[in-house]
Amino acid sequence: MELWRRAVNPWNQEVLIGVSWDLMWAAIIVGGGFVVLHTLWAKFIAPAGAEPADDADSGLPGRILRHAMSERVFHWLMAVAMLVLLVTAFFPVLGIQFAWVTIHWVAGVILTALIAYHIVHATFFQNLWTMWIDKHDIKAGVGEIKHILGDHEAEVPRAGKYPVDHILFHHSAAVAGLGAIATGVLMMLRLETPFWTANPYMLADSSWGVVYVLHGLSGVGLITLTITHIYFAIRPDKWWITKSMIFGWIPRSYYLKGHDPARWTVAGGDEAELVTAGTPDGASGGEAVTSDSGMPS
Amino acid sequence: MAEKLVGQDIAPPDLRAKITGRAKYAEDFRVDGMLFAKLLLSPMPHCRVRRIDASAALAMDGVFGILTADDVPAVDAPGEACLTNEPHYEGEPILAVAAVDETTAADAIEAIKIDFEPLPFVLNPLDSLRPNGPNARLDGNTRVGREIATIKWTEEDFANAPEGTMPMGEAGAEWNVGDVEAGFAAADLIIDETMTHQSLTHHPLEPRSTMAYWQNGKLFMHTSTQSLARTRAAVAGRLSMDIEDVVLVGEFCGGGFGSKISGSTHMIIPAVLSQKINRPVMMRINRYEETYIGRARPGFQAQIKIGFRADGRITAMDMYILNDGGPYGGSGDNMSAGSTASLTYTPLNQRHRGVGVYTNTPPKAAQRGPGGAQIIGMLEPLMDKAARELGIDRLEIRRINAPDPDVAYGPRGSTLTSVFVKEAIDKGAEMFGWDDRIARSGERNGSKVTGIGMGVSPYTAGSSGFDGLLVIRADGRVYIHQGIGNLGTHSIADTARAAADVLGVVWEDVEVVWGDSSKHVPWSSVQAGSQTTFAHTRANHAVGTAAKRLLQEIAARDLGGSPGDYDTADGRVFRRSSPSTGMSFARAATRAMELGGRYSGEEVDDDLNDMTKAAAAGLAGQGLVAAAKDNYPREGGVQSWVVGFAEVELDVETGVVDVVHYTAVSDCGTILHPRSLGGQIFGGSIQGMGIARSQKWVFDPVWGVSFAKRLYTARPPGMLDVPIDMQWAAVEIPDPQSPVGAKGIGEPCVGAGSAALTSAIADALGGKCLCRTPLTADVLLAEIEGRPPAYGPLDLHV
Amino acid sequence: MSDVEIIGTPERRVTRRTFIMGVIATGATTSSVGYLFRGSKPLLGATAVQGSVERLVTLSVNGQQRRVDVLKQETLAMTLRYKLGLTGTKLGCDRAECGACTVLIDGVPSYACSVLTQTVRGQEITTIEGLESADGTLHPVQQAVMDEGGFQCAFCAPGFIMSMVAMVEANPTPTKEEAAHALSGNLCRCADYNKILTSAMRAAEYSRQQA
Amino acid sequence: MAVIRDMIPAFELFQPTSVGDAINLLDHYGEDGWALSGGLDSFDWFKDRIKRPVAVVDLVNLDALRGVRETDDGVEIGALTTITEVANSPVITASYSVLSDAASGVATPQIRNRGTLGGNLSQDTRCWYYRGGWPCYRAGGNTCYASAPTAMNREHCILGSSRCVAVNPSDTASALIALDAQFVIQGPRGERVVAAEDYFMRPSVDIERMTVLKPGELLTAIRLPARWAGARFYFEKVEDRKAWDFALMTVASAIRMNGNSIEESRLAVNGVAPYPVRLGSIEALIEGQVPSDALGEKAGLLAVEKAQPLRHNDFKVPLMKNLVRRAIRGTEA
Repeated sequence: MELWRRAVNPWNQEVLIGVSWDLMWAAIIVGGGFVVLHTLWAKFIAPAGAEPADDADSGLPGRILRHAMSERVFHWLMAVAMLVLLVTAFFPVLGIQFAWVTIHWVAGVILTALIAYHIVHATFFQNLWTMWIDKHDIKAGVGEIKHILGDHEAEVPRAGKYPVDHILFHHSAAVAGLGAIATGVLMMLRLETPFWTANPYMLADSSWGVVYVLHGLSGVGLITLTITHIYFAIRPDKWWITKSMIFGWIPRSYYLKGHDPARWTVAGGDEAELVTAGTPDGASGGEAVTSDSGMPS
Repeated sequence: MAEKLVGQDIAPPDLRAKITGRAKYAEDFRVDGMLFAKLLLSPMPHCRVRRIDASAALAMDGVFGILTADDVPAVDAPGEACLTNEPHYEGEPILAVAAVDETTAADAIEAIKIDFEPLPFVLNPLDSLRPNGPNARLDGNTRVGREIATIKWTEEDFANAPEGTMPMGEAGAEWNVGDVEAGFAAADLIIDETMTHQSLTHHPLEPRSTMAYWQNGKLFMHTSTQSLARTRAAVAGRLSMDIEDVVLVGEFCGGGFGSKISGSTHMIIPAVLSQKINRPVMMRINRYEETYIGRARPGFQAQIKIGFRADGRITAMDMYILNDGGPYGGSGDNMSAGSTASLTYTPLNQRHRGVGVYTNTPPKAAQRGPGGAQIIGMLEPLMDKAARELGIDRLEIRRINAPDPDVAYGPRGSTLTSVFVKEAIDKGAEMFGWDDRIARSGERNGSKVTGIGMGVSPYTAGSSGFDGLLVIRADGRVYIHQGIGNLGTHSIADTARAAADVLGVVWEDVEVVWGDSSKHVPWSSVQAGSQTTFAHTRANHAVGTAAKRLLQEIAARDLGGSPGDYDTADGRVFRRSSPSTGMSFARAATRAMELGGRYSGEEVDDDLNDMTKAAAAGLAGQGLVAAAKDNYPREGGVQSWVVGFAEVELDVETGVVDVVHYTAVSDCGTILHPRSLGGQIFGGSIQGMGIARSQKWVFDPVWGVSFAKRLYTARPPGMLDVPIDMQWAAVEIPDPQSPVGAKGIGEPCVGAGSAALTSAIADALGGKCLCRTPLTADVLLAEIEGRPPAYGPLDLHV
Repeated sequence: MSDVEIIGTPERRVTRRTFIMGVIATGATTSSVGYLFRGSKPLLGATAVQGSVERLVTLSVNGQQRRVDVLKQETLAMTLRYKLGLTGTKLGCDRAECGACTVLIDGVPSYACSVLTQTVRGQEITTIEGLESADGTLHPVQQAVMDEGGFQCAFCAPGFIMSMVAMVEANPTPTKEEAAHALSGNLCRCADYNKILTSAMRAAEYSRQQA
Repeated sequence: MAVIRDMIPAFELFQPTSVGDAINLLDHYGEDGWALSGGLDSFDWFKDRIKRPVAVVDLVNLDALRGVRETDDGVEIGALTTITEVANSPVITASYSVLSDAASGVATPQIRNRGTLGGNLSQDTRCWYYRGGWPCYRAGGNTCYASAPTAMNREHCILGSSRCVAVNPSDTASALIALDAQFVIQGPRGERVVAAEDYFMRPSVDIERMTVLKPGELLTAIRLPARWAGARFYFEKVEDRKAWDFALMTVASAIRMNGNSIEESRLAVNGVAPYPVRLGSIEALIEGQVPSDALGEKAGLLAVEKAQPLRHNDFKVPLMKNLVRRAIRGTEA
C-alpha cells in the first residue's frame, strides 16, 4: 500500500504532494470493520441491557435537558458541513465526478466559522470541564474495556454529563477537524477566489507537501470517525442519545442510570418548567434547568 | 577567351549532392563499431553537482562508458568547458554516456542518480546590478577588460531612474567622441527612449552533432562547422594536440549563423569519450539540446538619447546598453552596437556606455550582425519619430546622417575601404517606390492599416591576409583548395572563381576541393562577420596570379621569350603575339612535375601559414602547385550595407501584422553570384523580420528554466510569414581595395529586415515606437486597444 | 579537478541487445485479441505479448522491399537513417516542427519523425534518394532546383523537395500563393524562401512539360 | 532519476483490426493503455518520456473509422479521417465550410495529412508548464504554475479556469460546436453520443483529462446535423505564425437567417478557456437581430464581461471581443 504521493519539481527534486488515496480505502475499511465487530459483539457477547428503571420521586423532571437548542443547531450544521466536505473530497476519487472544488472550500469556510463559534461558545458560555477526562472517566473507561473483555463484575462509575467514549470521540474529531481547517485555509491561498489571486510560491514546494499530507491525513481520519459516529447514532440502544441531539432531552431514567448527579447536577423541577425550559431559546432554557456543578467532585 | 565567371549564376558544385540526399552532414556518417552518446543536462539554472551514482547505468547491457567533467580539458574562468560540475544554465551538459544505441544510452542516463546543490541564479541583468542582487557566477557578474568583476549599482542609481526608464549606474565600458552634452545643447529635438531587445536562439536547422574516432593517434572528427581550417585549429588547441593529428571532415554545414564559427564547445565530448572507451562515438544533438547549447543572440536593455538639429542632423547620441551575456560572456554586442550606430548615423558627438552582465541563460555568441542587428532595429523607428516631429521626410533624415566614403567613425575614428550607402538608399527608394508608398502610410482598409518602414544597416564585410592554394593536374584541370567551411553561402565555389578568372579557365575545368582537412586545404579566414567573400576572393586572386606566373615561366622556358610575353586562357598558356604558340595546362602541369621545386610545391613562399605549407607539401609533385598569401594592400575596415524597405498591414482588431512587400538594396561591391547574393539578402532580412515580429525567448523567473525551447514556441519565420513579393538589387560599385571588388553580405541584411519592420509597424501605429522586440500580436493589440502593456519596458525573457 | 563523488566504473561487456531480441509474437494483428486478455496485464518490459506487432517487418522503400528489424517505438525517420542507411532524410527537430524529415507515404508528404515505422508497413515510402532515376536523370523537381541554384545550407532541402514532388502531383499549375501553402510545412532557417518558391514554380512548369 | 528527452521509451504495440478489439485492448490496459491515431500529440509526450504507456494501441487498421459519409440527417465523419480529408471533402466545403476552414488552418500540410479529426479534438493542452513535466494539477499535483503572479501565461485562459488555466488547443473544436455536432463514443459498455460542447472536460470536474473519454473509450465518429448545413458561417484563427502555431484564439459561428434577421445562431470560441466555449448568452442576444458591426460590438463586450485575464494575457480580452464582433459582422448579408 502506498502511503504518500510524490512528484518531481521543476528542478527534478522529489517532493511530497499528498497522501496516497489508498489511505482513504484504509480509513473506510477500519471504520467499516469497527462497525461490523461492534455489531457482532453487541449482538452475541454483550449482556442484554435492560431498560433503566425510572424514579419519579427523584424530584427531577421526566425529561433532562442535555443539549440546548443552540448546541443542537450547531451540531447539525457542523454535521452537514462535514458530510459535504467528505463527499466533495472523496467522491471524485471514487470516480463520481462533479465540480467539487468550490463547494468544498465554501463548506470548509462554513465549518471554520462554526468551529470558531463553538470554541468561543464552549469557552465562555459552557463548562469546559464537561469535556474534561477526570479520574472517574478513566476508571469508567477501564471498566468499559473490562466489560467488553467479559469481566461483567468490573465497576463502571457513572459518567458526568458526557461518557468518556463521547469525550474521546469529541477530542479526536477536534484534532482531525482543526488539522483539516488549518491546512485547508493555507491551501485556499493557491486557489483563485474572489478575495485573492492564487500564489503557489508562498511556501516552498516541500512545505506545501507537508500541508497537503496533513490535510489528507485529517481527511481520511474524519472518514473513520464519521462512520463510527453515524453507526452509534443509528443503533437502537443509543437512540436516546441521538434523540437528545434532536429534541434536547434525555429521559430521567437514563440520567439516573448513566450519569452521576454529583458530576452532572440537574436542578429539581417539574415537567411544566422543563417545557418552558424546552422553548426554542435553548440557551436560556438550558440555564433554567441544568446547572452543571462547577468542579468535578 | 573564357567569359568571366565572377558575376554569373552558376549552380554550386555541391548542389547535386544536396538535392539527391547524398550530401553527408556530420550525423550522416557511420563507422564500424560506432557507439552513441547521450548527454545528462542540468535541470537547474545554477547548481553544483554533489554526487553522481552511475553504477546502475554502467551495469546495463550495451553501456560502454561515461564521461564527466573530470575527464575533459579544464578551461579557465569565465570560459566554458564541454562538461561541467557547476552548471550555469538549465540544460548545460554535465556528463555523457556511450552505449550501443541511443535507446540504451537514454535508459542509462535515466538510471543515473545525481544530486545537486542549488546555487543563486539570475536571469535579468538589472536584477544582478541591484545592490544585493544575485550573481550568475560565484566569481562575479561581469567582465571589466580581461578581468571577471562585480558591478553593483547603488539604491540611488535605481531611485534616480524615472518610472519606466532604465537606471544607469557604473558602466563596465565607455567611450566618448566629442562632447555629448554640448551636442544636446545644440539640438532642437531630443528623443529619449527606454528599449528592450530580446535574446534569441540561433536555431540552425542542423543541430551540432559530431562523430569522432581515433586511428594511430590521429583524431578523425566529423562535425558541423562554419569554418573548416579554423575548427581544425580549435580542436587541436582544446585537446592540446598537434594540428596535423586532427583530421577534420565538415563538407556540409546545416546552418550556423554565428553559432558554429569554429565548430562548437561540445564537439569535444565525442572526441574525448571515443578516446576513453576506444570506440567511435556519434553524439547526435537533438533540437531540445540544441536550444540549450546552440548559442543565442544577447538581448539588450537600453536607454537611448538622441539630439537632432532642425535640419535632421544628429548632434548627439548617448546610449547605455546592458548586454544579457549568458554565463560565459563571449559577446560584446552592446559595445559593437555603439560603433554600428556611429557609422550609420555619424552623430557629431557620441557617448557609449554599457555593462555586459552574466546571466544564467544559455551561452551567447555572435549571431549574424551581432550588436548591429539589434541596435539598427531599435534605432530606426526613432529616426522616423524625429523625422515626423521635425517635418522631414523619413528617408531624407537617414540620408542626411548617412556616412560618405571618407567616414571616420567609432571610438578610434575607424575608416573604411568603401562606403556607398547613399547610392543604396537612392536605388532602394526608386525600386520600392518610396514616394508612392509613403503616401499610403496610415491608410486604413477595413480593419487593416498600412505601415511603411525602412532600415539602413551596415556590418563588417571582410578581412585579409589569408592563403590560396591550387593545383593544375596532368588532366589539365584546375583544383582550387579551400580551407573555408561550406555553411550554405556558396563561398567555397564563388570565391574560387577569382582564381579561375585570373587563369581564364572555364568553370567545367575547375574542381573545388573543400571540407576535409586530409585533402590538404590552406589556412583560411573564419566564416563569420561576412569575411570570406572579401578575404578569399583576394587570396584566390593571389594564388591564381601566382599560378599564372608559374605557367608563364614554364612556357617561356620551353617556348622561348620572357614570361611576360605569355598569357593564359581556355586551359592554355600562349604567346600574346602568336596565340598558336603555347601549351595546354595539362602539358604545363607535367612539365611542372618534371621541374619540381617551386613549380610543383616542393618549395613554397615563406610567408604562408604553417597549415598551408603542410597542405602544399602534401600536394607536392602532383602537378603545378601554387600557394600564395593575400598580400594585397588594404587600408581601413570593410563594411557592407543593406537598405531594407517594407510595407506592412496591421490588423487593428487582432494585432496581426502582414508583410506585404519587401525591397532590399545592398552595397557589397562587385557581385560574385547574383542568385546567391539575392538568397543572402532575403534570407538575412527574413531572419531580421523574425527577430522583429515573432521569435520568442521565454523563461520562468522563479525556476529560471526556459520555455520557448521548441521551434513551435520559438517561432522562427516560415514560408507564409514572409512576403511573396520581394525584390533585391545591389549598387554594384566595386570595392577599390580588392582586386575583385567584392565585399561580404551575410551580416547587414539582418538589421535591415528587422528595422524595416520595427519602423513599418511603428508607422502603422501612427508613429508610436513600442521600443521592444518581438512586436507580437499581444503587444500590438494592447497598444491599439489602450490596454495595459503586455510587458514592462524593461521586461526581458518574456 | 572537482570533488564530485562519482560511483560506478564502466564494465565493458558485449551487448545482448542484438538486432533480433526477445520473443517475436505470432500473428501480427489478430481480431481475437479481445479474448486473449482475461489474465492480469503483462509487466513493463516483458517480452512481446500475443497479438502485438512483430519486430521483423518488410518495408517498401523507394520501390524496394526491405526486410528490417524495428523496435515498436521506432519512428520511420530513425529506421530510414539508422537501419536502411537512407541519411538523405534529415532530422532537424524530431518533433514535426521543421519538415526536414518529410517523406512520401503512399505519395502523401508526412514527417518521418512523427510516424511509427510499424504504422506504415505495407505502404509505399519514397525518400529523397528515391527520386533520381537509375540512369542518374534527376526528377523534374530536382532539375528545377538545380536550374534555380537551389538552397543555401540545404539541410532542409530533402524535405522541401519531397513536399514539392507532392505539390506538383496534386497541383501542376499552382499560383505562388498555392505553392507557398503547399510548402508551408517545411522550415528553412537560412530563410531562402524566395528562391525555394521560384524553384517550386519552375518544378511545376517542368512537370507540366513532362506530362 | 535523471531527466533525458527525445528518445521514446519502450512500449508494447498493438494494431487491432476492429474497433471492438481496440476497445478491449484499451479497456484491458486502462490507465496504462494509449490510443494512437495521427500521433502528433502522442509522440511529443512519448519523446519527452513524461507519459509512458505500457501498451500503445495503434488505430491505423481501423478503416471503419475513416471517411466522410452523407447520412439521412447530415454527415458523419469517421474519427480517424485525416484533417486534410476534412478540409478537402466536397460535402463539407459545400455545406459545412466553417469546419473545412478550421481544418485547413491546422498546423501544416504534413501534420494535416497524418493528424486525424478525432485526434485534433482529443489532443492534450499545450500549457508549457504542464508539457514541461511540471507537477501541476493537470499532472496530478497540487499547483498551477501558470497562474502564479510571476508566470509566463501569454497563451493561457481568461475564462472558465478552475485551478488549471491551460487552454484547449484544437482548431476544429469551435467549428464543431458551432455546427451542433454530435460526438459518438464507443467503449466497453457500448456506445454513447454527446454534444460537441459536452465532449470537452471542465477542469473543475476532472482536472487531469481534456475530454469526457474514459480509459477504454474511443471517439469513433462526429455527426454534423443537416439542420445547420449551408448556414452562414464564420471562422477565424489568430496565431503568431501562419503555419505550425497553435491558435492564440479561434472563433466560429453558424447563423441561420430569417429574411435579414438572425433566426438562430451558434457561436463558439477556443483558446480562451480550458475547454472550447459556446457563447449561449451571445446567441440569445443576437436572436432576431440584423447582423451588423454595432450588434457585433455589443455582443463582443458582453462576451468578455466575465473575463479574468492573467498577468500576460490581457490582450485576449480585446481579441475575444473583436473576434466575436467579426464573427457576427462577418456573416452580414
